[in-house]
Amino acid sequence: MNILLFAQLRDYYGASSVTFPDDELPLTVDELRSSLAGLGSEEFRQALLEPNVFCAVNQKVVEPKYIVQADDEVGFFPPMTGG
Amino acid sequence: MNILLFAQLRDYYGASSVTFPDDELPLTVDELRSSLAGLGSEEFRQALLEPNVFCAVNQKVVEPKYIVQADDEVGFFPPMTGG
Amino acid sequence: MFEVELSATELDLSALNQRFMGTDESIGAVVSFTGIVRGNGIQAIEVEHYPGMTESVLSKKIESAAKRWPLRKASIVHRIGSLPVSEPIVWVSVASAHRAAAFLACEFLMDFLKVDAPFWKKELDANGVWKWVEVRSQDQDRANRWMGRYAPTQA
Amino acid sequence: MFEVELSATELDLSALNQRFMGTDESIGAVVSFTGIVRGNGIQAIEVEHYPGMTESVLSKKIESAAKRWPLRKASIVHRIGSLPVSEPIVWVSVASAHRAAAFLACEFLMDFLKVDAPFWKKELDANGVWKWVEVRSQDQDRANRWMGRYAPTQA
Repeated sequence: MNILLFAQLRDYYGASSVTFPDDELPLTVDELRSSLAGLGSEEFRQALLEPNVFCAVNQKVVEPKYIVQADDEVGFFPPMTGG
Repeated sequence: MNILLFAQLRDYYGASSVTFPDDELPLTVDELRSSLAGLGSEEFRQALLEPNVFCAVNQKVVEPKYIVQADDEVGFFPPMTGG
Repeated sequence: MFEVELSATELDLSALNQRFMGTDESIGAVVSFTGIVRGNGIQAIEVEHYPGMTESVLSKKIESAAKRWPLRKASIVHRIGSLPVSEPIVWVSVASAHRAAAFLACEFLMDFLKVDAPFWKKELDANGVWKWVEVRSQDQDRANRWMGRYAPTQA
Repeated sequence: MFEVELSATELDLSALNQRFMGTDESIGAVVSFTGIVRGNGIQAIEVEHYPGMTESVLSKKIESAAKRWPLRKASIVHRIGSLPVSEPIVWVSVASAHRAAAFLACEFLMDFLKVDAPFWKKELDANGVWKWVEVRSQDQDRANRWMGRYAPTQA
């Protein structure tokens, strides 16, 4: 699974997506986020674990307890600043 | 003095201004309105005496007790409907 | 910065918008209102005004708005004379640093323009009869909102 | 009737306005918001978005607005990519029979667009350093207003 990263998270990670092993899924968003945090730099880890980070599954923002399946589209991002 | 009339009041009176004798002034707006009401048709009288009619003196809306002088610009009109 | 205009010819919205948008780098928000003649059973409308007083009332309303909110620009352009259905009758634009002030000021100006500026509209109905438009009680209520203790001032 | 567009090139406000104004005789009020890049110490901004999700979130917000208020038309056009100071970043227009609905719906769309649509802005400051824009707490507060018991629904 490719997990999409946006804005600061992408900058800290150094790429716009992270490959995550399908066989570790399903996981809740919270569990996925914790695992993901170990895959980058310390800066990335801290930024991803900020309480205001959002997770979208299939392009909809979901709660931390939402269960992610291997065929879902998943993205993590900081607070949105449109307009 | 020429007193300006707008919208329905002008239509009922049949002209956009009424000449009013300067030597009857000063008068309050209320007194002026009563005198003016006698100068036109019954329709005009009723329309002018409607409680929602406005009087502007020197292009500012004033209260019924305001005192009108002979050199003032005076207008009477029904509720405004801009926009 | 603050402009009032009465126009006897069709409003050119593109030109008005273009003229309003400038290069003032402190402007972050522009709110524009366009009022249009609706076709609910009418063929046309005619707008009468009190020359001189109308312009002065509208200018003073812009000044009051500028005292309540930090405005950078404000413009009111109102039609006079005859208008067919679907033509713009009024255009009000307000520019500010942030959107809260621009939205409030634009609505404030429109609410007063409806009931406090000496314009009178008459409508030509489907039977070819001209009728003076009555003031809508909602319009008076909306204008009154700004005057009480709990007026929506700064958001 | 309901449109969402992301544009990688400068917004042509005249063209957008012209396209939005139509011949629907039931429309009496159009409210438009234009957001502009302010020059308070910055040289330029860059707007990133989540392709697909951004469009879908904005379309859904227009649908929610249309459930709350009787809208005839609504359009959101947002810039993506790099913008210099004084260029428009977003244009939101709403058309309705009466102005109350048009004002409320336009402000509702803007308030959610600021905090609920996946856009991220970064600014190039005077020293040539790019910085991600932090969400303003007022923006979050304004969006929250619409969700409570006392949400401003119909005026």
